[in-house]
Order: sequence, then C-alpha cells, then structure tokens
Amino acid sequence: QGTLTVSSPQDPGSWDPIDTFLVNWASVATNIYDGLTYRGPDMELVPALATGWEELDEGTRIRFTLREGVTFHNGEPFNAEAVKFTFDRLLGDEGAAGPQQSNYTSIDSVEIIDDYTVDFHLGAPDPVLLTKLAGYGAMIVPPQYASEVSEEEFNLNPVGTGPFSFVSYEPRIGINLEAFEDHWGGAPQLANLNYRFITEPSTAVAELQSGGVDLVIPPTIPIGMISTIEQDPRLSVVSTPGPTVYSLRFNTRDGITADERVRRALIMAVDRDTIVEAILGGEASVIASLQGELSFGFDPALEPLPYDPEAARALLAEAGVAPGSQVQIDIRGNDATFNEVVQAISAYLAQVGITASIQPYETNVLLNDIIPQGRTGAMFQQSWGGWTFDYDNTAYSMYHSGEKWNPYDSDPELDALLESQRPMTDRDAREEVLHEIARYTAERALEMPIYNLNAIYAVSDRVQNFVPAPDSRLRLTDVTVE
Amino acid sequence: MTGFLFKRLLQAAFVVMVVTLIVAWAVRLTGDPALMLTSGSANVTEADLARIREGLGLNEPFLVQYFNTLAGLFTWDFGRSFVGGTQVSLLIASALPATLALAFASMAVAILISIPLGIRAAVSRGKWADQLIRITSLIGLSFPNFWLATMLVLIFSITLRWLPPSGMSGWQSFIMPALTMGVILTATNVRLVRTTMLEVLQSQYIMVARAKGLSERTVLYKHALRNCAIPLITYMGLQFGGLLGGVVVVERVFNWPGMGSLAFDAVAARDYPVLQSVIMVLSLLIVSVNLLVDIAYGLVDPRIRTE
Amino acid sequence: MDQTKSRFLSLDFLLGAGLLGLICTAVLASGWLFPNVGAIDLTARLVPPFARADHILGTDPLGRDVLARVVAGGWISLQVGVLSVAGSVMLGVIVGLVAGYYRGIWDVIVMRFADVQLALPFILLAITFIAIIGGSLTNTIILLIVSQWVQYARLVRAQVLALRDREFILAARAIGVKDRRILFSHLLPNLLGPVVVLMTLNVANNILLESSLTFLGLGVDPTIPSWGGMLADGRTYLQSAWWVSVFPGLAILLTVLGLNLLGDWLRDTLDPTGRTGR
Amino acid sequence: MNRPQHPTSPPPLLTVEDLSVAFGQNTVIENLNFAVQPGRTLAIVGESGSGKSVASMSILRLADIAGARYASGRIMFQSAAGPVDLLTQSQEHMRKLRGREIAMIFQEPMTSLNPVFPIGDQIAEVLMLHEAMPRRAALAEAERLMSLVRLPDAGALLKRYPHQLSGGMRQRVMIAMALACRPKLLIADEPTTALDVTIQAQILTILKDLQRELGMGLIFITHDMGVVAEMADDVVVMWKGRKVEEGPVETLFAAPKHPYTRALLSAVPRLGAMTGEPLPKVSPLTVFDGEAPRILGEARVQDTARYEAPLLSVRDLSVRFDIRKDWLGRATHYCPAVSDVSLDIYPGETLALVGESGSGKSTIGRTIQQLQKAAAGEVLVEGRPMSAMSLADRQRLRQEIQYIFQDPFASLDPRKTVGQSIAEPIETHGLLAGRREIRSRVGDLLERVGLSADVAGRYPHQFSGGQRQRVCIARALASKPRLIIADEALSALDVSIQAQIINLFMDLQRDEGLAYLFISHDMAVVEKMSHRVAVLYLGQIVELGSRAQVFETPGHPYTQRLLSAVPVADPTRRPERTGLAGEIPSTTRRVGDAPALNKRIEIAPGHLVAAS
Ligand SMILES: Nc1ncnc2c1ncn2[C@@H]1O[C@H](COP(=O)(O)OP(=O)(O)OP(=O)(O)O)[C@@H](O)[C@H]1O
Ligand SMILES: Nc1ncnc2c1ncn2[C@@H]1O[C@H](COP(=O)(O)OP(=O)(O)OP(=O)(O)O)[C@@H](O)[C@H]1O
Ligand SMILES: [Mg+2]
Ligand SMILES: [Mg+2]
Ligand code: NI
Repeated sequence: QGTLTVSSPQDPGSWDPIDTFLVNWASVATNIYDGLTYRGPDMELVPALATGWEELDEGTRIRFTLREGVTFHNGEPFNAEAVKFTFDRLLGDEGAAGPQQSNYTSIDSVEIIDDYTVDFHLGAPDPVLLTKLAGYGAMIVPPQYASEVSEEEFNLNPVGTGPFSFVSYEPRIGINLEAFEDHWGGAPQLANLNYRFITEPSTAVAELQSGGVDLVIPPTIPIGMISTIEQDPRLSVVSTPGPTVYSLRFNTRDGITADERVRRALIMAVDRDTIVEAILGGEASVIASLQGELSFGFDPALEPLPYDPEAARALLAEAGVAPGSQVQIDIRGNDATFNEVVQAISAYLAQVGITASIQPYETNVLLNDIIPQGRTGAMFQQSWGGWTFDYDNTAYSMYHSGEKWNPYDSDPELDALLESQRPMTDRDAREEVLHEIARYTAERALEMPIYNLNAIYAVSDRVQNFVPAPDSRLRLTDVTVE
Repeated sequence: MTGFLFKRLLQAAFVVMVVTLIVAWAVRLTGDPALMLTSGSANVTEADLARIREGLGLNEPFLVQYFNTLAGLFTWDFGRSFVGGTQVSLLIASALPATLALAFASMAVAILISIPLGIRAAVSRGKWADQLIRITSLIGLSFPNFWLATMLVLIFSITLRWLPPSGMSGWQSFIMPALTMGVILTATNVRLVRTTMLEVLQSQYIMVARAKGLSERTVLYKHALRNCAIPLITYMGLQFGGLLGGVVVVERVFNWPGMGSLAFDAVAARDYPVLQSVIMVLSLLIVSVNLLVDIAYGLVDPRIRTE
Repeated sequence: MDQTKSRFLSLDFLLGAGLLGLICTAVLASGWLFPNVGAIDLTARLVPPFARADHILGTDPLGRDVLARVVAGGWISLQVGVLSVAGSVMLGVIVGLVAGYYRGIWDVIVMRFADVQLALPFILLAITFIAIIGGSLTNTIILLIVSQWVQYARLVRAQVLALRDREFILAARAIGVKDRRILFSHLLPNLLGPVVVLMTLNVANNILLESSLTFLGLGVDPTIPSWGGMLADGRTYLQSAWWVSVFPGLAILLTVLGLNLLGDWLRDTLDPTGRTGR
Repeated sequence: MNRPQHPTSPPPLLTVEDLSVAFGQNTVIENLNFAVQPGRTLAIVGESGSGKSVASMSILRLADIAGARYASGRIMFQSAAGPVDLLTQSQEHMRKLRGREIAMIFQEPMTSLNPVFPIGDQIAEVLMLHEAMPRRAALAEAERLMSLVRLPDAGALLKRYPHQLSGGMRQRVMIAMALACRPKLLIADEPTTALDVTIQAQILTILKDLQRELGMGLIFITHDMGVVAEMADDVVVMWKGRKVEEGPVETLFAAPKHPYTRALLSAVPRLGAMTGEPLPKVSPLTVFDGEAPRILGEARVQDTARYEAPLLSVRDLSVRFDIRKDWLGRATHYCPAVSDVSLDIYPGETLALVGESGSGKSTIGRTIQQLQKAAAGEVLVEGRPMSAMSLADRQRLRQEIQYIFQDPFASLDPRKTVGQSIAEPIETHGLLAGRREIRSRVGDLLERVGLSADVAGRYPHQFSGGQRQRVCIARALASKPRLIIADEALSALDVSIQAQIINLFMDLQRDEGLAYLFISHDMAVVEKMSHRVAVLYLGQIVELGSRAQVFETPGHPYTQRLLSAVPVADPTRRPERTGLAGEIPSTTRRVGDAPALNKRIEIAPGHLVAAS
C-alpha cells in the first residue's frame, strides 16, 4: 500500500530493453520486466521466468524450463514463444541499432522445444550469460504487443511481466508504475511506484529532506553530502559495496612510468587507506586489483601494496627518477569526489618528490579520444564497473592487447590468460584464472588501484524493508511505506 | 518596414542555416556517438560500432544528414534521439514551453525589480539608498547561481516548507527558479538603469517635464525611462536570448525540464539529432528576439531609422 | 572649476581603488604570505572558521587552509576575469561602433554573425574549442572573449544608432572630423556608461565561468586554487560546510564591488553634466 | 504680508527679494529684486549670461535640481492657496504649482522637447494632468493650441516627433504647451528667437490677449528691444548677475540711466536705418565692460563682395521628408521642405536667407553642408558639382564651409569641454601644430566672441544659451573657412554682443573675403549686414535681390508682410496688431501632389520676384 517516490539521476529515454545500457534504465525496468533469471541484492542468481536450466553440450547449449501461468501486463501469456521473440528481436535487426546486442552475441539462436521449454544455442560457452540473462537486453517482452505497436510506442509504453506495470511516462520528468496484482511472485507491497529524474545531487537531497521523494538511488549522492543527510533525523544513508572501482592507470609505454619500479613506487607513495577514510568517509574499500569484493574473481588473499613512502623513494632512486620529476594525471572533469582524491594523491606524490599536474577533460573526450588514442599523461583516471560483477568484464577490456581501454600495453602472457578463462564453464577453474590475472597485473603494477566505491542510497524513514542493491537494480516488491 | 522585415527574414534564415551547419560540423568534431553509446559496455567490437553507426544514420554523407535535420523545421520531424530513441520533437515540445515559461517569468522578475531599484538609485544618487542598492545588487552576481538557488531551496523548501524544491508543477514551482535567474539578471539591469538614468535626468527635457508639474513618477517612468530604453532593451534582449538557451545550472538545481539541460545532455552524449534540432529552434528564437529588439529601437526612439 | 583635483577625491574612487589595491596586493603577496597554500592535511578536513588559530577561515574538504587558498586563488581568477573582459570589450566595442555608425552591409554582416554567435550554445563552443586548440588558461580566456564580445557589440551598436544622427555628431561631421575620431572621441565617451557597467559585472561572471569550464577540460589544474573553482568545490558542502564556498564568494563580491565603484567613478568622470555643484 | 496696499495696484503676483544663486563657487545671481503684477508684463533684458534664465528657473525651483544653490533671498508668490515663499517649498509642493500656476517657455526649444514622444502627447499631457481632460479631449485641445500658434497641419503634426520640426515650429510647440493650462504667471524665456517676425507678431498678440483675459502676470525675457518696446510694462535690466536698472518701459527707453542700458539701447539695430545705402555698413559701437563705456570700431562700407565667379551655387535644389508611409514602406505623404531653390553666393558676400519659420532655411543650409540628401538639384562649389567630387575634396569643403547650427546646445558634444570642441576643427584639418598653439588660438577665438579664455575648460551645460551660441561661432571660425552658413547664429545674443559679433563677421569678411549664408529672422540685422537677400516661403524662393531692392522695393506680398511686422524699438509707437490673418498653408503633401512651382520674374536687374 502507499506510494514510494524514487529519485533517479537519469532518464534513459526509452523503456525498451534493447535500447540502452544505462544503469538507471535497469533501476526502473527491473520492476517492469522479468528475465529468465533474477539476481537480487544478495548477488545470488535465482530462477525467475525460467524455473530451471541445464547447461548442455559443454556449455554451448542451455535448456530453460519456463514458468507457467505467467502473463504480461497486457494479458498476453508468457511462453516459449515470448522468449524466442525476445531474443530474435535483440539479436536481429531491431537490436542491431542498439547497444545491447553486443552483450549477447554468444547466443546463436533460441529454439522452442515446447511451450515451456527453450534451448539457447551458443557459438561459444559464455560463463557470464546466465547473469546477463538477469538484466538489460534479456528482459522478456510480449511478442504480440511488441510486434503490433511501433517501436516508438513500445519505447514509451513498456509492457513486461514484472511486479509493477507501467502507468505513465513523461520524458525527462518521471515515470509512474503501479502494482501488478497478478505477478507470479505475488503482488508487491506498494500500490504505486513513481520515479522522478533528478540529476542534481543537492536537488535530490533537498527533495528528500522536504519529503518530495523517499529514496535517492545511486549514482546520485556524492560523498560530500552524506553528512548533510545524516544530520537530518528523518533520513539515513544506506550503502553496500558497488560495482565501480577507481584507479589511476599508467602509461606503461613511455616516460618514467614505463618502468615497473616507478609504478610500484607511485602506488606505495599514496596512502590509500587514509584517502578512503578521510575523503570517502569510509564509503569505499581499498582494492588490490580492478575489482571489488562482490566481483567474481575477487581474491581476498591479494593484498594491496602497502603505503610506504620510504620504500617508494628508494624505488624511485633505484629507477633513476630524479626528485622533481613531472607526471600528468588525466581525469574526468565532472567527477567531484575523484577530483579531490586525485588532488590528495598529487600531494602524496609530492612527498616522494614527484610533481603531479592534474589535467581535467570532458568525460567523453577522455574516454573516447584521449585514452583510446594513447594521448594521456603518465596516469589517467579509470573508473569501471559492470553490473555483471565479473572480473572478466573489466580485465579483458583493460588488459587485452588492442582493446580500446588498453592503449599502451601488450602482453602476450596476459592475453593468453584472459582468453583462456572465457570458454570455461567450470566456475572454480575460471575463478582461479581470474585470481591469477589479478595477481599478475598487480605484480606488474599496471595501474594504481585505489578503491571500490559503495553504492550509496539515501532513504527517508518512511521507507521500510529497504535492502540496497549493489548494482542499482532495485526490485521494490517488499518495500513498504508508512 | 516591410522591405526591412523581408530582408531580415532572409537573413534570419541564413543565420539559422549557418548556426546549424556549424553545430552539425562542430559536434561531429568532438566525438563519435557510437562510442558514447557503448562506452559503458565491454566487448564492443568495431563491427558493433559500425552496426550502431549504420542504425543511427551516421553513414550518410554529412550534407545529407544536415539537410535532413534542416527539413525537420518544416515537417516538425526532427528524427529520434540517439539516446533511447525518443522523438526529438517530443522532447522539444516539452522542453520549449518549460524554458519559455521560465524565461518570461525570470525576465518579469528582473524587470519588476531592477527598473524601480535602478531609478531609485539614480534619483538618490550618492545617498544611502543608492549605496544599498548598488552593493546588494552585486551579491546576486558574486555568488554562482547554484549557490543562490540552493540557499533559496534551503530557506523556502527545507526550512519553511513553503515551496516545492524542484520540478515544474504549479505556479509555486516558478517562484524560486524565476527568482534565482531574476536576481542574477537584476544585478546588471539595476546598474544599467542607474547609469543611463543619471545621464538622462540631466537633460533639459526632463527639466521641462518637471516644469509642467508632472508627478515625479511620470517624469521618471515615462519621460526619463523611455530615453534610457535603448541600452536596456538591447541588454535585456541579450539576456532573454540567454534565457531561451536555457540556464543549465538553474534548470538542474530546480530540476526544470528545459532546453538548457536538454542541449547540455545532448552535447555530453553527442546526441546529434537532439542537439541540432534544439539549436535550430533556439537560433530561430534568438534571431527573432534580436529582430524584435532591432524593431523596438525604432519604436522607442523615433530618431533611429530601422533601415 | 577645478575639478581635476576633486575627481580623485570621490568616495567611489577611494573605496574602489583601495579595495582593489588591497586585493591585488594580497594576491600578489600570497606566495610570501602563505608559502604552503596547497598543503593537504587529511586529518584537518572541513575545520570550521575561527575554530583553530592556524586556519582562521577554516579548511576545505582536503584540509587546506581556506584563507590561504582564497588569497592565492585571486591570481587565476583575476587574470581570467580581467583579461577576458578586456579582450571582449575591445573587440565588441570596435565592432559595435563600426556596425552602428556605418550601418549598411557591415552592420548586416557583423550583426548576423553576432546572431550566430548568440545561438551557439556555450558548452558546445567550449568542447569544440578544446577539441581544436586544447585547454589552457590562455584558451579559456580566448574562449570567453569569443563568446562575449557580442554583448558589447550589440550594446554599443544600439547606442550608436541612437547617437549617430544627433546634432553634435552631425556637427562633428560637418566640421570634417574623421570617422575614426567621431567613433572613438565623440561616440564612445557618450555611450561608455552601460559598457562600463557590463564590463565590471562580467568580470564576476567570468570568474565564476572559469570554474565551470573545468569539467569541460578547459579549466586549470584543480590543485591551483581559483575562486570559481573553490565555489564549485564547495557545492556539495553547501549545507554541511558553508565556509568552503562563502569566502571565495565574498572575495569575488569585494572585487566586483571595487570594480563597480571604480566603474561608477569612471562614469561620473565621463559625464560632466552630473558634476556641477557637487 | 500685511504691508499696506495701494488701492490702485493689487498685490504683486510674484516678488523676488534679494535672490542670490550660485553654482558651486560661482555666484551667478546676486541680490536680485523685482516684482510682477498680475496682468502686467515685466521684461528682463540684459547681457547674455547675466542670469536671466537661472532666475526664471529659480522661480520654478528647477535651478536647484540642476545643481544650483540659493545663497539668499525669498521668492514670494500669490498662489491660489495664499502667498508662499517658493524657495522654502518642497519639490512635492512645487509640483502642484508648476504648469498650473506658473508656466515657463524654455529658452532652447530644440533640447526642451522630449525626443521620444510625439509632440501632441507632450502638450496633451499637461492638459490631462492639470485640467483632468480625457486623452481625446486633450489631444483636440492640443490641436487647437497648435493652430493658435500658427502651426500648419496641426492635426497631423500632433503625431510628429520633435526632430521632424523646424526650430521655430518647436518653439511654438513649447509656447502652446506653456499656454495650455492658462497659468497665473508665465515666464517666457526668449520665446520668439526662432520665429520670423510675422509669426512673432501673431504670437505676441496671443500672449497679450491671454494676459488680458486671465490677468496673467508675464515675465518676458528677450534680447529684442523691439519686442520689449511692444510688450513690456516694466523692464529690468540685468548685467553680470545683478540688476542694474529697473523702470517702466517708456522711462527706460526714453532716459536710460545705467551706462550698460545706454550701451544696450545704442546697439539696437533699427530697420530702415540703412535706407538708401547700396552696401552694408560697419558702424562703430559702444560697449560697456565695467568701468566706462567705450567706442569700438570705425564706420566703413562693406564693399567686399566680388561678383565674378560664385563661390557656391545651389541649382534647383529640392529636399523632401517622408511623413507617412503605407504598410509596404512607400511614402504616401511628404513634406516638400525645399523645392527648386537656386542661389549663388559670391566670395566676400553676405547672402541673407529670410523667410517664414519652417520654410526650409535650415534644410538648405544642412544640404549644402552635406548633412542632408537632396531629392533633386545640385550644389556646386566654384563651379564643380559636389556630387562629382572626390572624398578628399569633400573633406576639404568641410574645412572651407562651416555650418553654425540653429541649436547650439545640441550641436556641442556634452562630454567635451568647449575648448576641446573649438579645437576640434583646428586639429582635424591640421591648421596648427602643437598643443600650446592650439590652446592659445582657442583662447583667442573665445575672446573674439566675447567670452573669456578661461571658460575653455567648461562643459556646454554650464553655459547660458547665448554663451553656447558664441562657442559655436568660435568653433566655426576656428577652421578659417571661406563660407559660413550661420543658422540663426545671433538670435540668442543680447544686442550689444550681437553688434560686436556682427562687426567681427564683417571684419573677417573684409580681411579674409569670407562669404556668409546668413539665415536670420531679425530683419534689422539682415538689413545691416547683407549684400543680397533671398526670401523663402513654403520651401521656395519668392524674392531675391540686393538688400536695397528687397528692403526698399519689396515685390512679393510675403516680403511686404514681413517688413511691416518688424517690431520697432520704441514703446511710444506700438503698432496696432490686428487678429490672425487667414489660413495657415499646409506643408505636407500627398505623393504625386507636388506643390506648384513659382515662376520668378526679374522686376529689376538682379531682383527676382515670384509671380503669384
Ligand atoms: N549648470 C550650470 N553650471 C554652472 N554655471 C552655470 C550653469 N548654468 C548656467 N551657468 C552660468 O550662469 C550664468 C547665467 O546663466 P543664464 O543661463 O541665466 O544666462 P542668461 O542670462 O539666460 O543668458 P542668455 O541670454 O545667454 O541665455 C552664466 O554665466 C552661465 O555660465
Ligand atoms: N527630419 C524631418 N522629418 C520630417 N520633416 C522635417 C524634418 N526636418 C525638417 N522637416 C520639415 O521641413 C520643413 C523645413 O524645416 P527647416 O528646419 O528647414 O525650417 P526652417 O526654415 O529652418 O524653420 P525655422 O526658422 O523655424 O528654423 C519643416 O516643415 C519641417 O517640419
Ligand atoms: Mg538664457
Ligand atoms: Mg531652422
Ligand atoms: Ni499680505
């Protein structure tokens, strides 16, 4: 009962699953659609529209048993037909123009076995596929509705099987949902679920303070505002480790950072623990590789390099780096918190005799021009995180030769490692390789891993039973409001 | 006048063409939307990018793309956003009224505050009222608009709970954004009014107006004000043009769904169709405002010939 | 009629020059006053003002002394503010004078160009600009000039339109005064009032704008303090640590106040009619 | 207040007692006393710059708004609500008196009308305010008042803006405005300087009628002794901020006591004084500058004109102004300000251009000076058409031909000191090098026009009307021109200074062969200094001939009317002015309906008269 209003920082513009990769699409659409699988805040993969699945043919075929008696919001029945339609659409022409298709290219085809059984034929085993089926492009859409209405219409009036059905949408303003009483998992507690798109953190917080919204979801709240929220007795901050990791990557090709000793020295020169404590208010954890603790492939045994300015100085001297040497750090201009972090880093570097200058860039220029073309300074910001929480997602893009995010390095040994884990269907074996990759990159000090940021939610006391989701994909079925 | 109008309309068309051409060219210079669209996801191959570009119509020759956008002005079909695929016309149809409403409201606030204050300051030149007005008007300028906006929100929404902190709903939601913008515009306008007023007040015809026994109000607001109107309307025209372009920060702070943030997001995402169309509409508006201002010169001051 | 002496004794002048003199001296001496402005102290973050003797105006989120940064921040801010305004005024005034006085084709070309300029959104201009020539302090200033000359041009032109057919301009023409002299020696002083107003106020505007360019990549290294940058940094702390943004704002306020007092004084000096009997 | 009153004379309407006014350190009026009786006219005459205008502005309490300080004195006024001291009233209170009980006609009509409002509104405004008339009625009344002051097309004129009127027309608008509310006291500060004598005569008649009707007190400030003689009951003579003499008009004219008054009266040019003389004559004049009157100059015949080749010729010149346009921007109505005018000016010659107010005199001057485009016709300089000249040649012309604007205030840059303004032509044409030389030349010029060299540092607004006019004359002389177009250049000067300037002009003519196109309303001055006279009427020349021909054998009825309307500076010979004569001819025309062009016939050698 009651209405929950959520502040979300961005309007994805379309509610069609194949059109977008935006987290904030998922934070809303998770309530409208179901996937074959579901992954909740506890990160466990559980059955959803598929009640079970089997990996066949060494991982190149997966058979799903579908849930019976499920209907879409418009009354269409859910069945194998719908699944096939969904994936044909995603992998066909319609999906081609969107960004989601590339995530699912491992699927060759979907075969209907009977009304409630389908086989997915894969080109190659894809260890992350089951996770991917829990979100984004793999959300099941109603075949009849989706083929009858125009694409446009579908973008604006989504129909799924999820716990909430679509009521209205005003571009750039908000979207309203209501409880779908016939949901297979039971009707949600809330009667209405409204989202308002509020980009500006201070505005979202002001709305929260004045009761205009009940919940502010990531990535809205900057660290600097946490104390403001905590000062308000009716509000609280809830956080959980998130997907995003922050690092400064090195130019391993040119300049002083081509020397591994220098890279280690620079890492050791920075007191990351203090940074996390002081600047991030503890809402992050120091990392040793480019992944957080929730990531598949995280190795608790891998310790970050210690803060040791003495050793750093020694290493620098050994590498023949003269005190007063210059490095340039390229960052995104719009990331206020990381901006502070980098300023602190530059101060730490100064302590070991390295003069760091900071160069802000417009985000897209940095991401799509400066980094891919290898025109960065000695260090550059890399913040990264996929909702799949699979280290492969990060590692492959960052370390494999020729990848966009890897402009400087080319390491055949590392390439081989990265390629080797991809077809593995044995989770444990694959995890072992991922650990090895993490160790290997830490060894070579390819980047200065800094921290894994929490997903920070600000909640009004009206809201009960709220469990934060690390990936922002909140399914608000159990939440109640006073 | 008609000949003048005709000429100016031709020129306006030319301006719109040039603006859109520059925008189309400039935005293509700053990055590839296919990259932007996929920058969040891993495993993107060149083939994927090519596929996306094809889907977005980016493989067409530049001029074809450009003229397609331009044609939108006549068909009211501006294509679809790269992000999400919403009809651009839909976005503009919701953003433009929001921006216009806010622009008019802010201008109204600015005019209502600044003209009386500016005149007051000029009349009591050197006295305490003048000093007070001169100094306070600067406060609005020395702090950034987000600062002012946040202060207003703190006072009126959070502490007093009188006004909604954001969004565009009833008339109440206009108060704070219009006030924020108005105060900033006011700072300049007050001083502009004061400066020009000081000069006009020394004129012989003001003396004559007084000798007629006219009330001080009539002397100031009718006889003097009209004579300082030229710089004022020029500057207000510029301000209004700026407001039409949208004031990103203020729109953001008050979560106002206007053209400014629309354009801003479009630039950030290299969303060509949205950006080009928004700019096209904006340039039309701005050119019209400038035209109106130019026409107003002749109306306000008969000695200025419009041609 | 000895007005030259009393000219400089006006309150506006004394206050304005005093204020600006003080600010400039402090800014220039900041290296000597506060040798370690940049010193980060993560153990002393967000110390409120007047709480600790070593941080009179408190500290920022990185534990840097706000006072030191405000003083040192003037360097960049004043440079950007003053140079960008000076540049755009020069360009705009000349263009405006020429367009308004000669009218005809010049007017059309220049004013349509102005329309184009006004219709182009600043961020796009900025991003393209960096894409082409890269980001630096100089380029920031150039960008501001490029985007702001139009204001002056339109303002000046409008007034020239009103003035150009006045008798005293006709009289000057009748004497055979050269156009250049009519423009700069007759028209300009008679229309400078509003230009000076706009000028002094745009300094504040540009100081603030400078910081908002940082995220576009046009700004400067964030470790180098600037008033606009500090205000922007303080944005998320507005409710919890007001001093981070209020003091740089006050610095801007004082600067603009000084400039405006000087501007008013200049206006008064340029306008002889108001001075009698005062 | 309880002074015993003579049963015969009512209490004075206005009494100025011991008034002193200062601008900064400059005391411009010292201990001034005078009184005005209801129904009577007090004329204030005096030296230019002697404080007449400041005194009248003080009565309205406008001088303090302009920065003046009242050092001492009282100004008692019998207002409707009883006697009040105007100097102690608040501005708020004064506002109730202004316009309604005390009205003023300002000296400089050009700058006194608000440039951005149609003149109809400006007159109607007063009526709406004081008479509480609705707008329509007020406009109708404004139209009536405008035709009362003989403005043509009053109805259409209501919608015109001040800059579209000629000097004299604007002056009449000012008069209409002041008369609108039938005040108890009217201060007329040189109200007829820009009017030709026929219209002047009519205006004076109106004033007298109104005075009789309303019992209005009138303070009449003028330099024209003829007008004083005709209008005044009493006269106050001012000199250097002080009153030097006062008395009934007959006494004063008959037996002036103060040396300044005597110098003044002796300088009055009299029409007909030159009868029989073929050429203008310079006559010696008495000046009074403090101690004892001195006689300056000698008598001389001005035979400077050289009738070989004309210096400047105007051929078939027509100038028109579009008045109304249709929606396509085509003119439907226009004002044929100048039609088909031809004249020649020879080196060393003074050609006077006289004519009705609004007949196009200034327009001819401005066209010659390339400030106004001609619709047809040609201006030739030494036989070369101006349109065929190179830019450099035209630039040279701007040195050789100088134009003295009818409105001195508006033609001076408000932000330049008069010294800078006078130096400008010298610098522009590179006539002198070096700041020192230029400065001393400027000082020299100022002294030649009767101002002291140290006013060079002052700004235009700090001068009196006549002083500004002299600044403009000095500026015109600065570039050593060959032709000066003097548009009403002497109208604001008191006769004594006027005579000095006339002599200056004539000396320059003799020494440097200067030619003048002398636009004037003052027929006596014209008679005194011109070689030939052209009479303009409704944009066309109706009579052109040598001075003797035009003045002694006027051929055209308008010329005859003009001459008969000249007031005579003798209070004992007041002419009996009859009511207003006839229709006022319209000056606007529909496109296509061109005015009929006159045919001129030569009734004597060189004497052309339009056949009517
Ligand atoms: N605003 C002013 N500031 C300083 N001096 C002034 C100002 N206005 C007038 N004066 C001076 O006051 C004196 C008297 O001026 P006023 O205008 O009363 O002269 P006037 O008698 O009307 O002369 P005219 O016949 O030339 O109009 C002049 O010497 C003039 O220079
Ligand atoms: N800018 C204008 N627009 C329209 N009509 C004008 C304009 N300037 C002058 N006129 C008209 O041209 C006619 C002649 O004007 P001009 O100023 O030449 O008269 P004038 O002979 O100098 O009169 P005065 O003796 O009153 O100064 C007048 O009827 C006037 O209304
Ligand atoms: Mg006077
Ligand atoms: Mg005239
Ligand atoms: Ni009495």
